[in-house]
Amino acid sequence: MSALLEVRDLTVRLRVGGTDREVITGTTLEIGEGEAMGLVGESGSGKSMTAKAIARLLPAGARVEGSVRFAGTDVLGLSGADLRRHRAKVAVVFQDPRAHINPVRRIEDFMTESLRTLEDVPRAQARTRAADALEEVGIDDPARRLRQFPHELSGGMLQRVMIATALLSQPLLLLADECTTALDVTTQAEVMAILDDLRRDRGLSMLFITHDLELAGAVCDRTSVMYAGQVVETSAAHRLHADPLHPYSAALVQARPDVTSTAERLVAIPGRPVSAFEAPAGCRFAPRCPHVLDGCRGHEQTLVDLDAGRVRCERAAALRGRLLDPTESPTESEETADA
Amino acid sequence: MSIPVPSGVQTGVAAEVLDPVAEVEATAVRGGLRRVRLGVLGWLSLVVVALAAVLAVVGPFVRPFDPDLSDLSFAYVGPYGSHLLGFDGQGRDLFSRLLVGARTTFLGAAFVAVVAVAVGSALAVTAAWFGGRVDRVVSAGLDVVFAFPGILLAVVAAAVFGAGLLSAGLALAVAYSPYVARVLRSAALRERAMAYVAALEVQGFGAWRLCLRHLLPNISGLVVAQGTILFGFAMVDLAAISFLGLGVQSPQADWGVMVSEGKTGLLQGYPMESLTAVLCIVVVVSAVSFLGDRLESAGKQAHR
Amino acid sequence: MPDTDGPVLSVSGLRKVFGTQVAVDDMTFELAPGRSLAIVGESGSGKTTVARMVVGLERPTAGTIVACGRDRSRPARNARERTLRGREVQIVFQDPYSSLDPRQSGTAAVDEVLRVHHDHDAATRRRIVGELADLVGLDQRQMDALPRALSGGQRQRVAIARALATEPKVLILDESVAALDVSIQAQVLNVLADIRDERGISYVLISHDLAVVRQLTEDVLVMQRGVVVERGRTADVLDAPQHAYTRMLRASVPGPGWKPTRTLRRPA
Amino acid sequence: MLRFLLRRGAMLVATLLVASFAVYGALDLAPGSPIAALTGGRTPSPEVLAELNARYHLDDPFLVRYWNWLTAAVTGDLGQSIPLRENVSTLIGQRIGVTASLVALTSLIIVVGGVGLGLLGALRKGAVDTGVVLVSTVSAAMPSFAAAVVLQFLFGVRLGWLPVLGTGTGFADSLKHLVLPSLALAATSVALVTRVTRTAVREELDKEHVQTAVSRGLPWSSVVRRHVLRNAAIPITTVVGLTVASLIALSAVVETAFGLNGLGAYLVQAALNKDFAVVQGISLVLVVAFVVTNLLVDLAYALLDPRVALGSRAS
Repeated sequence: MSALLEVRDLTVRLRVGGTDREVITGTTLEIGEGEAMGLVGESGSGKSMTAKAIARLLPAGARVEGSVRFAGTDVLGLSGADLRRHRAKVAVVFQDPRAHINPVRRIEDFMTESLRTLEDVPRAQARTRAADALEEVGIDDPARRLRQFPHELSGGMLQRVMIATALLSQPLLLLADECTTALDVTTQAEVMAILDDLRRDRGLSMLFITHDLELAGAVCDRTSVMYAGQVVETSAAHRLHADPLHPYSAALVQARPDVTSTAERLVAIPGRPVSAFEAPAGCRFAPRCPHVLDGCRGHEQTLVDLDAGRVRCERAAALRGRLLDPTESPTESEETADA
Repeated sequence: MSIPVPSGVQTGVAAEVLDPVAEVEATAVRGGLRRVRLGVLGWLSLVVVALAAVLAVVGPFVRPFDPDLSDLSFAYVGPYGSHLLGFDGQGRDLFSRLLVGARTTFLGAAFVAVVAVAVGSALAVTAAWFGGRVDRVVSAGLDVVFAFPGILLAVVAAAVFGAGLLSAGLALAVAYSPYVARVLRSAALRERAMAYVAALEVQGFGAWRLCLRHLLPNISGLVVAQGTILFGFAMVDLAAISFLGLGVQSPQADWGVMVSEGKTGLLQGYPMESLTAVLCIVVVVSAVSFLGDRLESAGKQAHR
Repeated sequence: MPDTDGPVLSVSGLRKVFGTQVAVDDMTFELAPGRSLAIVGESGSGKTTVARMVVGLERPTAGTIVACGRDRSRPARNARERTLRGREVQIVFQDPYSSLDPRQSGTAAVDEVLRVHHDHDAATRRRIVGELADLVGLDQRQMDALPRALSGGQRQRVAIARALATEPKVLILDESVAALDVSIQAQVLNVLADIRDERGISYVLISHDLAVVRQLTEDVLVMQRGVVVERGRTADVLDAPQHAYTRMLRASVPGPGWKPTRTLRRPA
Repeated sequence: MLRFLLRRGAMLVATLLVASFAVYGALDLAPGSPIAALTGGRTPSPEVLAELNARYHLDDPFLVRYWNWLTAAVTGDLGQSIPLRENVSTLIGQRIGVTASLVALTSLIIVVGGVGLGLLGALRKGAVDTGVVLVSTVSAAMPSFAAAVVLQFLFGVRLGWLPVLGTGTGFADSLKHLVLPSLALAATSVALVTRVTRTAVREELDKEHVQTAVSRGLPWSSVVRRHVLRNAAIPITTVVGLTVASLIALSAVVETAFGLNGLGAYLVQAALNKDFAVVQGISLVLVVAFVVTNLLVDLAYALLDPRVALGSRAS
């Protein structure tokens, strides 16, 4: 598998109220052709900003370091028509379809806009392709839907429109940013299935951003976990749940209640998730980590290979296999005061 | 009537709010008035308004000459000795008249703004709190009053009650109320829909306590902003009405009256009276509206 | 006072119609002291409307709601009745960002509730505020901070403390942990479990999240389009769902070995 | 859409009914008898008094007089001006043209100037934008009567380019006489429209659906045209409409300042002379114009925003 997307040491700072806030620090990840990569983290981890940087959609005034290479081109250096061509090859499915689709234009306009503008497809042909795409994502009576406005469709329906539209332009990479978070569970299962099917049919690569470790595990080949603007672990998706490498990944697995059994007590992580600019020196997870040693706080952790995965923790090798062991889990420490 | 909000939608909104960058920005403006950044222009505006306010109170006591003392032999004479701006068409000291004229202009506008904001916010909070039929009745009433532009209402009031500052002021206060009420009603509705209000209702808090101690204070930023904006409008409209001869009556010194009285001279090439009065109005009104804009955008952001 | 052995909350034949839409139809359930009941369903199922009717934010079209032996199907007639009801049932909402008055610290919010409900002197109120802060796991500094200085989880703890200030017998949790990050959600769920152990309070958990339901409740009602389609012990219903809709809900929850399927269709 | 029109139409009629009642009632209750104006203050003989009361229907009960006035008004008869002994409708007819052309010319200035400047400021950041903000700030602080005085002094007295008083004869001359009044009337409004346009376009640029359009690789010009401008047109149209509506009453000030023979200036004169029939008549005309303009704004809003048809008016 050759890498379609390579992100190296990506650092992003945003200007907020006159000061630079670091939101991503040295993120590194790559996605192969046809591969689905999950990007999991809590709020403030920088996972959405990573997607925005890849699609070059960062807000004005953002400062970016590092490199993003997509299909052999340097994305960060693109401008003008080249940048537009890059964006057309990277389709984004956002979390809130209602905000992300122009409310005053018909579904047909939304779906066919890029076909007609960028590829000069005639109107009738574009409409037929849009209708076919709607059928593929399981929407009945596409002709009627095309004439409707976004406010006439439900959230789940709109998200399927979004997916159908994303696939119409035949992209190489799909960026799905919390694309089922606002949906009901049954709708989520259906939309996920559609996304997964269509992606596999087309051999499309995907970066799947979510806060739900189990959802990522179900549809992705590999998963990266982000904390405070850094990737702390990348592992095979199915393994992350049963055999995590980083104490934070393990803590995420354990903190989540299980639908099949009732825990005596959940293993909560003390404190709250922080953003890159609030993070302490040294290991960023150290203040919340049950396995922390004094040495962890001394210096920045680096991402190293371990057991076919990658992990940003100097104790990872020592903790191998013990992270989920209940006898090893330290008792829940008092929640530390937030900064 | 409230419609149950689908929980899925709320999750989306909440997740967005949880975004730390958004949170940082939100905390920077929440709290409204205390955190308004004024900047150089803002401070300058504040100084201008404060100066005008002080003049409105002490103007008549610090004026160098009697503003009503007329000596026709000095008509249109320019700056002369201690008469800094010279004389108007009736030979009265222009500078003294400007100082004294601040009173009606400023206090009249303050009266209009206070009355309109008081009436408007009371209506807005009432409509938002009770909703349903009360809201519809209040809104329909406001729509009718809205059909009368301020100036028209003032003209009618002058015809009915006679020309004067009081009837003009009352007319403007009535005409402005629907504008305040509309803006504040939507703010109050948003606040009414906040979960904390529902939580306090469940606690058994009464409507008075909730409105006066929770709802109103939380939209106070917008109330003050609306008051400031209306104050600026009222200064302009009152001066315009006086200019038409339906407000403050000549020979009383008032900026609007002075613009009107000075017009004869202006057309003959003696623009001092009209232009100085215009300058006073323009400077104070710009300062007020600048402050109003700042307060409003701060209040709106605090309200996201 | 009403007897202590009977249900703390009993709802029967509850119905709510918005315009032409039936949001809740013929809902009946009882809640024993110290028990926890979950009402699960997706958006539009009517579960939140049930919660709002129970706490008195929405007036039922038909049916009765009795809490602690007192009927609350109709709006309170006077201030006394309103405050009495406030001591029976309280609610914690989903969004930790809008559920606190932005101008009030946690201490001030709890203190105000205490002043409305009791004639305690300042020292007693301070003591109670301190006890509640301990119960929900907040320190003095956090309690004295304005909501904007607190994180989502901390705000939700303040909201819980404020709800507990009236010493209610029933606490409605309307998606109260849904908007929280996973690590924070676990903290708040643990706090809720501790409170129940300590105070013997009953919970009604309104949720779409079956894992959270499993963790916190003993009994469950499954709602679909305003109607209860299945009820029973939480473990039984989740392990062996009977109704087709419940099975579909259960099958939609991601977990180890789970694959999303397109064959899921809503039963007509 | 039809239901929307019917509902708005019903609201319009109701508003006008209440407004007309208020106008008529307020002036009817005013102290001072119109007879005094007729007789010049002398006490008339009882026969003359009875004859005047009968001719002007002054003895009928209030509601009867209101009803008569209203039904006549619907047919275009607004009664008699007692001091001028002339038909109010005729008097209004002679003057409405001046006011209408003044408002029309001003509206043109507002739309072209305000929307143009606003777009310029929103889309060209930096020096151009700063210039736009500066121009709009200065003109926002110019109330129409102040602008009138300044323009009269500059272009009339100092430069002598344009006439400063009167209505003029013939098309070209009339237009020339309207230039300064329109500019004076437009000053504040241009600033308002500029600012709203600039803000609306800026806000739309920040919308998520615009981000979607950008993310699809569409050319910037097409993103701006099809998404930003199309959506910003909704608030811009609304504010332009409301601004034009507000000009109708404001024209009184400018007409007085420039000695134009229009409705507004005449209304002011009538109010000062206690010529109530004229005040009632012109007020009614102005209120109708104002309310109808507002209705048109609402219709435009509904046409531009597909969400309105469902009744959910997005703010």
